[in-house]
Amino acid sequence: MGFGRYVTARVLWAGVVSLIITTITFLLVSAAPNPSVQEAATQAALQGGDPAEAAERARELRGLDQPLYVRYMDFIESVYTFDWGWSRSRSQPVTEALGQGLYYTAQYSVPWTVLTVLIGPLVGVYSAANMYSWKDHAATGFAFFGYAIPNFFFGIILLLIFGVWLEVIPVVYNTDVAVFSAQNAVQLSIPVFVLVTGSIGGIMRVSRNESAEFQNAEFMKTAKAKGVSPIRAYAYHVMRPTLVPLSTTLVGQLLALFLGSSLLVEVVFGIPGIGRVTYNALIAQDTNLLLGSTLAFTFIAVIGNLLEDLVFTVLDPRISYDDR
Amino acid sequence: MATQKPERFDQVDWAEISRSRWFDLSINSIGMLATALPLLIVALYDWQILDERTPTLEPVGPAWDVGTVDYLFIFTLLLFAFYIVLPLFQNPRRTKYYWREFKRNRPAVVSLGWLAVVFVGGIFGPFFISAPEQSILTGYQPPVFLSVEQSYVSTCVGDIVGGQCQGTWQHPLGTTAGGKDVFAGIVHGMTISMQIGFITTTIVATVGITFGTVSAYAGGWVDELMMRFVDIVLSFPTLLMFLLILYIYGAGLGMFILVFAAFAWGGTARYVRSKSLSISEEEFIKANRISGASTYRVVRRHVVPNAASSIITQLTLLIPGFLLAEAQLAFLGLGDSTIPSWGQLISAGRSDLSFAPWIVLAPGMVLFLTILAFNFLGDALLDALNPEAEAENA
Amino acid sequence: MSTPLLEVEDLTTTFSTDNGDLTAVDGVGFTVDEGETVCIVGESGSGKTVATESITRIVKEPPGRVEGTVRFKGSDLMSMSDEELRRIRGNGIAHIFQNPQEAMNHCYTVGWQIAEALQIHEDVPDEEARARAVDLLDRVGIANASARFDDYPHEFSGGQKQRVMIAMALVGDPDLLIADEPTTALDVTVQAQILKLLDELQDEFDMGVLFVTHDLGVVAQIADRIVVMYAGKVMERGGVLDIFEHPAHPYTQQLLNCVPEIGGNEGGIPGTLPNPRDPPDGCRFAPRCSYAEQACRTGEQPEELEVSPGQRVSCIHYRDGRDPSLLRENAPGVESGSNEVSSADD
Amino acid sequence: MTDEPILSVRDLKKHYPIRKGIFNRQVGAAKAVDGIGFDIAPGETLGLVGESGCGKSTAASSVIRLEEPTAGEVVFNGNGRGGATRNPDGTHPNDVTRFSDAELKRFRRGAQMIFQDPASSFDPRMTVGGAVAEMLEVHGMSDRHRRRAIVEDLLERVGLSATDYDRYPHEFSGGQKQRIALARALVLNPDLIIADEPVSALDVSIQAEILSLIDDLQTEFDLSLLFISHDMSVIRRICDRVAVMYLGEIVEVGPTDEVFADPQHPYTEALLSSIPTPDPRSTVGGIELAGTVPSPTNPPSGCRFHTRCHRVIQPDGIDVDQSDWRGILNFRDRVAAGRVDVESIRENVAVDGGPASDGEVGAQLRTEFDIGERIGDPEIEDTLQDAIDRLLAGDDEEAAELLSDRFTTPCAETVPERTVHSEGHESSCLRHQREQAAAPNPADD
Repeated sequence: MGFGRYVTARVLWAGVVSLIITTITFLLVSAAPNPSVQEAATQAALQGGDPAEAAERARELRGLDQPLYVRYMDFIESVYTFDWGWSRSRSQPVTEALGQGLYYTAQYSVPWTVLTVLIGPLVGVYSAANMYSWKDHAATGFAFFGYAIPNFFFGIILLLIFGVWLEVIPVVYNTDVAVFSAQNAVQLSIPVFVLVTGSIGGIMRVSRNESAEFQNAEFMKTAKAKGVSPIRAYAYHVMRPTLVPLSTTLVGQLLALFLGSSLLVEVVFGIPGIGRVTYNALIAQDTNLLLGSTLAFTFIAVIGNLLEDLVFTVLDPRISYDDR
Repeated sequence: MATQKPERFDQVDWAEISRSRWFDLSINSIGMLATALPLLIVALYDWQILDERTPTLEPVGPAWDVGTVDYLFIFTLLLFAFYIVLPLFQNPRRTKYYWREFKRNRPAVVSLGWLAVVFVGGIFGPFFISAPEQSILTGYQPPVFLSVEQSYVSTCVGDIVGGQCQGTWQHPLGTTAGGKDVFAGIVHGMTISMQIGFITTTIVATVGITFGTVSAYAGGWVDELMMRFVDIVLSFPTLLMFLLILYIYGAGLGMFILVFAAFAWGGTARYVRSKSLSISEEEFIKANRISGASTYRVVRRHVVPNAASSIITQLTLLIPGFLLAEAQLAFLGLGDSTIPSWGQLISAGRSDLSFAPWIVLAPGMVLFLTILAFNFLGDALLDALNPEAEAENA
Repeated sequence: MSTPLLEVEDLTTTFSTDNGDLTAVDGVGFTVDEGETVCIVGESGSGKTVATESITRIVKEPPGRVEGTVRFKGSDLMSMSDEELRRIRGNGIAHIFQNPQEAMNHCYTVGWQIAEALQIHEDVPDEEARARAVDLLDRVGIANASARFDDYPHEFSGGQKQRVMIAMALVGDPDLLIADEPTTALDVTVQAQILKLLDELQDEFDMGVLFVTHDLGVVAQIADRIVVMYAGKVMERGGVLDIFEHPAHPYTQQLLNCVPEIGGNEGGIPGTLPNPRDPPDGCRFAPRCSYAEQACRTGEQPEELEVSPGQRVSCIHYRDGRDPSLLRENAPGVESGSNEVSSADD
Repeated sequence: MTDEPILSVRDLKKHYPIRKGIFNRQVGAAKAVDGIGFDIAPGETLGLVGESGCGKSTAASSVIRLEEPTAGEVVFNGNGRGGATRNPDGTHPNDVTRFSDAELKRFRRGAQMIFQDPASSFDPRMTVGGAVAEMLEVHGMSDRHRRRAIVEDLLERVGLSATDYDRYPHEFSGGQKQRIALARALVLNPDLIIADEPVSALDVSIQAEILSLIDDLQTEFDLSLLFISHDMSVIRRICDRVAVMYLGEIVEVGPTDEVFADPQHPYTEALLSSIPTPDPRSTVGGIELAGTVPSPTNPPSGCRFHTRCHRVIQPDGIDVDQSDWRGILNFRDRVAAGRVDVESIRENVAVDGGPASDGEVGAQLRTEFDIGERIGDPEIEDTLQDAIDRLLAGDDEEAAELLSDRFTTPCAETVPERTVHSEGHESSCLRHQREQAAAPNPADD
């Protein structure tokens, strides 16, 4: 089986996973009483009408009188055609609202991801190369600090210091500045810093432990016996194999952080990104929008896992595509 | 007697040794049964017979209404006592060795000390320190040795020196806007954190280990299916799903624990499976199977103990994630508002950060330290429990 | 007398560990001449691998610490800077290892790894490096070499991997090849192939070979001279015929006796290797030696004495005026060799 | 004592299915063990020898049912099962492959196994005494003091002390662990022990110790042994009889002395000659076996050894030098597989100035395949030269066709049967089969 077929199989599988998660979402939603139906019933009761009849009408209006499987098919169809409905609270289509959120989320997520991927493995390998020295301890200490301090708590403290006391960044994110401006860079620097500190720790630990194993491997002895210089040995012989196990955790760790922290960081710093959209939808009881953002995060997670699998097979020459 | 005429293996009459016999229980299992059964009876009594409003222990005195989470917590504590703590006492030589290895990592020893404080505080604290109570008049009391401008405080418990309200030992860590004592809040938060930690860990370990070993030993189609299922579990955006459930049905601490544990065991299952497969290649497993031991016995006596060190490490590193998630939700105002968790405290002080930072900082630091301690502990356990390192060093 | 290709004197390698220092190699000395094969023989844990890796200091430093004198073609390797030493490694002295699977980086093609060995030392364009690597792969008996250049190590069988390792070692045209148990992990039939290949290549490239093994059969087939190591010390060294036909040291005698084709030592050598962290006083072998006297158990390892031309042994029983005939009785080669030895001894 | 063997293996097969694709279709099978048979008499030691990958370890685990054999019969007459007769339907009541779970558990007391790697033979988290005693526990001995007494006594008998009971595996050396492994195998008082490379991970001085311990124990407890090793010198030392395996089949079996002194199968011969003799005066010059063991997924037809055999038979009408014949066959196979790279040979030859002529390349090809410059038989020479020319002209397929049409060997077509050389000494080689068919009285041997 060639690489092409392997990729196809993985992509198909990702499709299946997304379908299953979507189905569970559908079941969760359809098993619960619909708040808008109840609302209509209450409304009718208050206005002296027949609540049961009003509820029936509301149900009919939303197609809830249809059998479950018809509703399911409709739901699936609209999910995969990106017909995600109307956001009541924002008075715009859900996809549009999410798109706008994504625009702001991307502004800090891209630099955050790039910095993490670049710095994490480097610090890890450096730390392993100087194992048990003060450099290693310093790097490890930093990693643990970043790992352990809750992002939102760290964010609040930094916001208190830099926003309230020193007043170098605005307390609430300013959406009026241009994307590529110094001002935007300044106001995003703290959230990016918070996220990078949080994510780099895990990556660094993994690359430190893995590369520690590889730097004691037999092939390092061979390299040394060939006359390879230490720097070249680390750059080629340690770094490259370290990337293989790292690739299996890298995407996962970033994703976990993304799903959890983007919400918090956006709420703390007042960034109107996709996390905040979700939060507002929850507060405003906007079912369509909440469902939409749940699906959006789900798809991001599925695609992330898919990428992780593919990157792993590309990096490790020993994996044959027949294996899975 | 045995020294006079040592029994020899070639004189054993195997026909005589009866094959059917009582399953002989270890002292640990006996202890576990002896304590868990009464607990179950009390729980059933509480659930089936007592009406909902009567606190469970009213007949005997204290007005403590034991909830589902509490029952689970006590049960997991029993498991912990009989299957982790007791074996350490039963095998002092091994324990001493572990301790020697563990001691080399000083941050981990400090971490263990801190976690012991949280553990003891979480279990016994609530019996000595009553739950923080609302008292608007004594809001914004500063912590001891600190002071706050008089204008923020309606009634200052301590002295007022130069327009500054001084902190007192009555509220060593100050109070919130609502006058709740922060220290008492932190102690009661320890209970919540311990409950989250212990119950999720037990669920994750039980499901993960069972799933992993069954998958490894079933093989073929079953294995394939089970692992694909794990894939799906792992791809689930847990926090989002919880938000959805919260939105639709509403959710308390119990639901939180259930949902997060239900989606966290995937990694453990995967790990246990791969470990079982690699261990079953080891010659001592082959030797055991040739002895006629059943698969259950091999798994119970050899596979799980050998995978235990990594499982324990992995679980230690999972707990901080749960604590963090709870704090995050509480901070967003989406947590269980009926429980005095650290996240609730942080969230309560958020708007008063500029003049009363202790409300956020104190529980925030405690949370930070606890997560840090779990990480250090996990790291040190990985080294201390590693059997390969044992073989090299001892 | 011309300078030997490699001269090792008083080589000592110490590792610092959590449980104290561990001297793996303790004052070892031997020489390798041009075009000659010298075998280091010993049981596992005798320090033979560490000794060879200390020559070019590819042991990990720290925790390792290498002391003593190592001269390669007259120049002192111990006083060289890392930079200078790297020019010797792979170029003047090449290594092959016991486990070719582990000794190659699984992330790179074999061709890449051979070319790397070349391009580190010579400024060679990629095409030429490739051509030379393919040539060598062909020479070491890899069929269809130009296509296999781009294969990864895991796509080769064990014997083929060792061939690739040999190609990698030869790419710098070394004067000395250090082969650390290169055939131990292989089947006898493949071992025979590899030994034959090494023999051919040794003539072709005019290399000295330092061969580490515990297999006395292999030693008998390939060695010109032998160094017998025990617990970090050299017990005896000499020509292959001397060692096999009149082994002088009790350890060598007992070791040979354990080989079914030679001796009738049914029970092996009683006792175990001493703890390297706390070696015994006197002769390292004394605790397991049936001829040990009180004098064997005090002081340092006995000095090396020449018992026949080129054969040196570290055993007090050969000191002046002492009659070693007692020891000779048990020597495996006693029928054919005892007379010659005692005459040479005088 | 009856003549009944304690273990009798007939036509044992173990095939590992190879599955592919999402539907796990079986696309083939690795025939790790493909129809072997042997007997072990009470108190006897049978050696099983061969290169790695020949299936000897798989054979062992199939015999003891650590793995389920694909087919065949393993009759075990130990454990007081002696004297059983076959059932009317032809099955044997003592056939291990048909044992029920309860019977299998009883069989476990009759046959035990020791393994190669002392490092992984024991659970690192269990005391060695506990590991040995666990065997007794599994079989229902619930009295822990009794278990301890038995194990302590046994530890002393394998050369350790009773106080070692409470120590952990990492506190022992490799040789000591192998002693404990012996104790564990012995503790259920079996009649048969299968030893899978028990000394190959040990130093030569410790090997001798363990081998003599095995010898002593065997005599003391009247054990039968199936001893698996790749090391011929170990086999020679401990075994009464030896079976040589190649690619899932037994090619030769016989009394150890006889097989070593007078190997009948070319593979045994080659195997014996590739052992380096510990005598510096002996000359190297054994039979070199080229290449590696073929894949068991797709073993060669006929005699499985014919692709590497130095005595491969020439068909009627061909009579050339044997080494030329081997070279021609190798050349044929490589051309057929499309693995002769004429261009790279041309380049290599061309290094010494100017493009290489076809003659030079042809000569180089012959050298590479050890084919003489001219072959005695002119007709063969012509065919070969013709094939080389075509190959050089780029007609790879035609060359392959020509070679495979003309050069065939009976070894690739006929599966050799067992030939008896003397009492108990048998081999499967077509040469002997032919010789015996030609000879009027085979019993003369």
